[in-house]
Amino acid sequence: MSDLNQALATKYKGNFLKEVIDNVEEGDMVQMCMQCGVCAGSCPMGPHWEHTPQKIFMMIRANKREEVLASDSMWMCTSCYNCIARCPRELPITHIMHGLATYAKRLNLVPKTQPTAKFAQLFWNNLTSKGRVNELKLGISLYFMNGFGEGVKTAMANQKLGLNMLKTKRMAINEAWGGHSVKDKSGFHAMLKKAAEIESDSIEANSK
Amino acid sequence: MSDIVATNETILVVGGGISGISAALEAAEAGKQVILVEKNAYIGGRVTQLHKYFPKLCHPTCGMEINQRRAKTNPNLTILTMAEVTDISGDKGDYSIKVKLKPRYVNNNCTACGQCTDAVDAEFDSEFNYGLNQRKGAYIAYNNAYPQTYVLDERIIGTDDATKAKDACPADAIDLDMVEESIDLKAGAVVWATGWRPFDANKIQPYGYDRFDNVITNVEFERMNDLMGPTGGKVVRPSDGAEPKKIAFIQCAGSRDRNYLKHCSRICCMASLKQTHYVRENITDGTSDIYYIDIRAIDRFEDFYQKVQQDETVKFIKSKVAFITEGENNNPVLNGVDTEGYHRYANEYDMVVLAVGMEPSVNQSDFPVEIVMNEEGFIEMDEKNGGVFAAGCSSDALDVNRAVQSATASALRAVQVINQVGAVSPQNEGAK
Amino acid sequence: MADEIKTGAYICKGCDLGNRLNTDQLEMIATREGRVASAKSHDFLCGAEGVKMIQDDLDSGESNRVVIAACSRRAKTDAFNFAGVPMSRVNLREGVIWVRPDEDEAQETTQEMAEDYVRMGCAEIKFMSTPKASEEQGTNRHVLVVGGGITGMTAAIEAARAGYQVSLVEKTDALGGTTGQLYKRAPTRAPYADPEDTGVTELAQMLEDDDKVTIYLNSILSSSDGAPGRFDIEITTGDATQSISCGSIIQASGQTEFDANQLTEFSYADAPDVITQLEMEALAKAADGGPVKRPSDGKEVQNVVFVQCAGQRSDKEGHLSYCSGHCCNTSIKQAMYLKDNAEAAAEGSSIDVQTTILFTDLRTPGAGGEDFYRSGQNKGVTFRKGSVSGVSADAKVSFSDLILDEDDTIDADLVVLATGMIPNSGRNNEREDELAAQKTQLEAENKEVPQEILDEIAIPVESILNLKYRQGSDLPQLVSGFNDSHFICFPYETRRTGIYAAGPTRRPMDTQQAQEDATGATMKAIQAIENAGQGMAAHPRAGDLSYPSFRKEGCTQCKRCMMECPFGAIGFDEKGFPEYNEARCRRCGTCMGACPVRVISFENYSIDSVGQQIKACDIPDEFDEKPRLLVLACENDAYPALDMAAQNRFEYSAFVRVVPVRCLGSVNTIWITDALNSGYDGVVLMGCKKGDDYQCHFVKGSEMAHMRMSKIADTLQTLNLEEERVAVHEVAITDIHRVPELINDMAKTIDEIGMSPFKF
Amino acid sequence: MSKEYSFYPGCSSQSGASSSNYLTSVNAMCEELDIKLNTIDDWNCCAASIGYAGGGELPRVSLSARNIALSEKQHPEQDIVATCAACWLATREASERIKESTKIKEGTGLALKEAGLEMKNDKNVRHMVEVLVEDIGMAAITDKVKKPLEGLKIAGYVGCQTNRPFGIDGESFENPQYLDNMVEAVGAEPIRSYEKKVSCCGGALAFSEPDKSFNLIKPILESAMDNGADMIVTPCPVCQMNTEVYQDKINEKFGTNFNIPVVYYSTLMSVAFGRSAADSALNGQVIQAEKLNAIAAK
Repeated sequence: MSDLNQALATKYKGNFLKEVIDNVEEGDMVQMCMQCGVCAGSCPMGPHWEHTPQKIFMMIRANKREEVLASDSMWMCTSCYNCIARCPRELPITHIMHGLATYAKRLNLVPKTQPTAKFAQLFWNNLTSKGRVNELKLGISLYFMNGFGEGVKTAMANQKLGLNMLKTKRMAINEAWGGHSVKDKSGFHAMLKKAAEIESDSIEANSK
Repeated sequence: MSDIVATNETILVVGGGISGISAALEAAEAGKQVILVEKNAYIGGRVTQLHKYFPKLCHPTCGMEINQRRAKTNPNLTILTMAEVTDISGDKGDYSIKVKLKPRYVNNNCTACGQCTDAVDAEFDSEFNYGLNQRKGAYIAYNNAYPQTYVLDERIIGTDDATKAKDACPADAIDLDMVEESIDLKAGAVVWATGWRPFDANKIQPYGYDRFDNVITNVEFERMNDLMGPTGGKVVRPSDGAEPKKIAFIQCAGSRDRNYLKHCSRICCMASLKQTHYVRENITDGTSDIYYIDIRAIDRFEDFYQKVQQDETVKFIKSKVAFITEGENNNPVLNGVDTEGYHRYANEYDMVVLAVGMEPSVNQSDFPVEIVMNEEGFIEMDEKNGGVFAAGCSSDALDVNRAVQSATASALRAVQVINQVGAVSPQNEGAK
Repeated sequence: MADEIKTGAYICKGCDLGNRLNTDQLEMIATREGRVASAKSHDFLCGAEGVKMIQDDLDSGESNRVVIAACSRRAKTDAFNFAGVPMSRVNLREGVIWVRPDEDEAQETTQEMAEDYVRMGCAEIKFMSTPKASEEQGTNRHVLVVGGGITGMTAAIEAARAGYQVSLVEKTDALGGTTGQLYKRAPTRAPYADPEDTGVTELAQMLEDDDKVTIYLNSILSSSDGAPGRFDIEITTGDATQSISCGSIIQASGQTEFDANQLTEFSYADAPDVITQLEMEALAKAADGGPVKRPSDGKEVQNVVFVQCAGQRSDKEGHLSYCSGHCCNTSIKQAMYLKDNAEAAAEGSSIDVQTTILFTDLRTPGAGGEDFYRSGQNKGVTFRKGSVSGVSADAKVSFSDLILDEDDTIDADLVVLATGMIPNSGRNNEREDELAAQKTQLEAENKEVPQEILDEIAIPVESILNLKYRQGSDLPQLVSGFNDSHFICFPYETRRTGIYAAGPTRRPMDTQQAQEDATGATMKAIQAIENAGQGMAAHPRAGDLSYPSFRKEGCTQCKRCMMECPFGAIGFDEKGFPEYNEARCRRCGTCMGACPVRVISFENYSIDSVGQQIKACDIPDEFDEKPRLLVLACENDAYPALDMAAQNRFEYSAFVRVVPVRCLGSVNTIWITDALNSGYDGVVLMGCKKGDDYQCHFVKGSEMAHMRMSKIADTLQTLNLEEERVAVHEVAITDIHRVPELINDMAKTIDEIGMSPFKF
Repeated sequence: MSKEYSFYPGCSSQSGASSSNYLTSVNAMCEELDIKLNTIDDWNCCAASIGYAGGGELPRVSLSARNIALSEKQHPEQDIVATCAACWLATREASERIKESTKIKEGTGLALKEAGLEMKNDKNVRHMVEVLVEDIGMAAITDKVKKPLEGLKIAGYVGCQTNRPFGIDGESFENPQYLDNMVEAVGAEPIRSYEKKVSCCGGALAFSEPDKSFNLIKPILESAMDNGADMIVTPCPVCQMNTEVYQDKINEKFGTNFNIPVVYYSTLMSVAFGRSAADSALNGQVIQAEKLNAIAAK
């Protein structure tokens, strides 16, 4: 992975904008930003951003590759779409943030402790294993994503919540064994494998 | 109205704002026959609703007085008010035009004595003051309106007020039997100068113009500062009539925005810079904060911008305000991020002025003849337009000076057509 | 018919005049004192019947001049419109009853007010005759265009299209000017996405093919004299000079790129790869769609930085304070050259030229501007809000990024400076005179003349027009040396009638605007020709046929009229007698106001037409306690303001008598001294704003009046009258509340200092 | 004659999942309104808007592509309808992205082939509330009301993804009215000026960043209380979950004592249409909607 990062860094030396345009989901729209900052002001997680979206777009133009990809800002996105709705230049900011996050993840540059990055990965693993989310397993893995000790604490802390969900049949213990699934699992997995391949191949290609 | 003489050597000017008047006068003063068609009951258009012009801070009425005098004394110019062009057919050099004349219910006998106004009771929102106050059902739009002839609001026709007005008139000027008529004109060329309208601020939802009393538009702010305006020149908060101290201006309210108007309206930056002068002149300890993307004080306007920058009562924040909420005492709170270094703000103000931009008045679908427009709705210069020439803000978002410049140019284009079809033309006479 | 003066006075009883005033009394005054042939009242004078009454009298010859005693001269102009008949409008409505309370105790003074105005109208009409154009005018449908750039070429073709002959004078050996040096220009039509051809070649061809157009290359305007309709022009080509005549002139002398050598911080002088926008155009032309090569070593550029506002929008010594308007679009356009060329060269491979535009405010207004900006971004041009601190000799650009709030550098291989434009506006005669005056002043005082004055005098500027006018060789300049109009509503207002500036010499602008501007200026140029042909004045007294003439026997050849004329209309003959050049004249009357011996007059506006009004007023003696105040109000702003005050029924003193004047500049001090001598207690002058932001429609009129009135103090002393008895005010047309106050203030002052002793 | 749609229920509505109660009430509501939902057989997860870390753009789009392809195969003539905001958004976005980008179109095509599927992408992807607003209409809803929810003051919490970026029936993003109209249609009193109606609850970040999210959820509850709401109604499972089940924790964190029921519009309707508490999934409320229980019991 990190050698892919190396390769891309060298390939696009001094032109991170181009790298983003070529490799990041809807990255070509980054250049359309006119730095009005309406996205920054519209984001509910605003106070927790180290770099606002508009600033990240500026950093991309300013070739701040490491800072951008290692930033945990884009992991703050709640996908509320306020930024997209208000952007005067119609930048799909939410998607670009997701895209940057994915790209950073692919290049292994995500801050180790970024909780959303971890959770998002758990979520993906969970849904892809059987084609449908298994909330119980997801919940448990979430509790334990920062290790067993942490997990037990979190689990205890959320005990009441869990019981509430069980009481109202909005959580089911039997999900722990088996649980919901698509029928055509092999087809489903083949599809995802293919899609993943196409994507990583094109990025590999761009790195050469 | 049958006494109007129009031939294929006549120039028709559509729209009696500053651009239309200028085009009409320039052509008429070059000896051409001109008919000016204006939708309102008076000529002058948007500029008559402005308090001052940038960058000289002089009064539009001043230039308008001169133009009115030029119009009064020029035998080549015919002005039709309350008139709208409904159809244009034919080609360059030979157009047939249909004009709809709305009834004014007041004839030329009117001496503008104003007794009808005193006589009627009904009141309606004043269009001239953007609904900031009410005017009577028999009225004249503003002091220096030309023609100096009153109008009866069609909504009072058939009511007691109509008869009251008629009875009150000493000049027998009120004719309640007037009806809408349509007349046919010939023209060799058409100057299209229907100008602009302020962008509808209700559409800019995050700014809550429709929800918050103390969020107003820049055109309303102009009226507030006019001594003869709806508030007698006092700047007041709509919510409680109090004088605001802390005022914010939001630039590009609807402009440069794919959700509203794609184009930059050009004038709004200078308009807000100008309005900071109003704040300083009319409000003791008033302050102005301007939220902007780029300050477009182009060419010599830059000097004006630099002067305002030196004014300690004016602050500039590079930020498109994200959204407005309402705080204590109906104070608008502006939320956003100052992008010069990332400073998040939630700033409370007494009043907010939205610098709304210009939208062309006439769109493609209601246009009476085939015309080439760009996607912003402005008329492009194009052979396909034949003898129809756009002037002023029908052609682009322009300030007054550029609008008149454009109007003068369009007048020439029209004159060229006339001189080509004309029986007696410079060509035929040749030069000395 | 004008031989025997038969004045008909017509008094209106409408609009409540009949109820508020004793109109029989007014009729009597018109006949007895005003000595009019006939005086009639009518219930509704502006109505068809009333107008017919007047017209019948005129037709039957019962009267050949009319006094209309009704409403303001600004009202009912369509009704009271008798072509060729001298007319005096007596303002009984806005001037009297609308500004007076409808109360019995006020009746007497209100009636006196009306009576005086009738007297004044009858007095004025005696000294009015129908203006007839002089013999001087000619029609010459021939437009001279100075400058063969895009502006001049456009003006020439537009004038020809309108059917006028054109002579086009260009000092270089080819048409095209600055635009001719461009590779392409910013788009002028939708979708405003790509640079477009300048069109210069086609335009030049069109001009050469047009038999109405004569082109003079390598030529200058070595002399121009005369007036609209009859300009005498000398065109010098090499050492040959030929004379032509033309009807009007368009000055399209264009602009010069700011001298980047002054920008030492950007190493322009010693860094070959730091260039100006115009030099970038040359590189692009050379590349002609291929990769652009940098000057130093011919290397294909990979990383280009554009520095906006270089030496512009700055108060630094020698820099331009203004914004040149086109540079943002120009840099976007030039960045596009590079992007498009690279694209073409590399068929979309990832080879790329990086282009960065460093700006503080990106100024791409209007529909086209914003589209073009987006298109630039879309093509991958990088925009950064930053202020550039310096450029090193090896093209390293140091700047602070205002968004990221940190310093940064770009190691560019080519740097383009957007340096902006300076107008080619010829000599600044006013400034030259100013400097010369300072110099002689200092020398007279045996003081040392400061170097900067000497330096400024030393800089030779070549004249564009070489006007032989007494008032200078070139068009007067506005701020920053532009030949612009001072008026927002009247962009083509010119202080030299029949001569119109267009293009960047008038205001910073790009090629599209320049072409629009040229078209507008052409409209004015042909209009000037048509007006001159009929002896009509140009804006703002458009159509006025009256023009100044003078009584030679009285003239002392003092040349004040020539010096004070704001429009350079007046010259003088070998004996030193004034020559008026009717077609240059704008009929403001400033000359009339200036003349110390009062020999200058217009057919319908003269020392007498006003002076006799002043004298005609009835001055009650001291013990009546009825002071008389004279107001001389500029008809352009002050008089309308008074009318509007009346519309709003704002009341003011009944002791005032208002006389409208064409411009405060036309006010001759004799009117003031006569008024004071004949017992007026106070005089108020109301004119337009003067100074840098002047509103005076005749440029210097208000200024002049203030100057003259500052000298009236001595007159007052000799009469030993208090200075307070004369007041001069700058009034705006919107001062609707203020004008009545100004009048009442004077009334109060008189109350305090007491009545004039000069009542007989 | 009943309206038919190809139905995409989504993971959270499955039995024993966090919004299974949503599906229960939707079914009751649809029966009353004569809406027939034909579930897409073998549908898969849409990856919501949090799946991005693991899956890239193409894998995520492919997930929705599969569902669309299945729908076309099974119900070729029918629009796809989702009840979950995230499902609707992800599927509609995928559908549009495939229309816009040939690169994505080709990619998903190849991927689908692996699962023996193909897609035409010619049907609309709609949210259940669109069906109610555009196809059924408020009048028709009011007609069906047997037990008007009189005396109930309800804050309509639209949230984010049912609103942005697509919006419902061209309504404004800042102050949409449709949810309030529904409340009115079933005889309850809407709070149209509810300040927080479109603000964000933190979405999936409630799991990964609970504290930050609680800061967002609190004002949503607060403003509903301040406006005197008896309960909150929402069209979105994540909104419902976040605003209801975390109230304890928020009380813990801020020392508040929120205890306000948060129900689905479908629950309101099925109660108003006279269906039982069970059919209306009132038993699915972690915080019991007592007032609704009472009405249902009548």
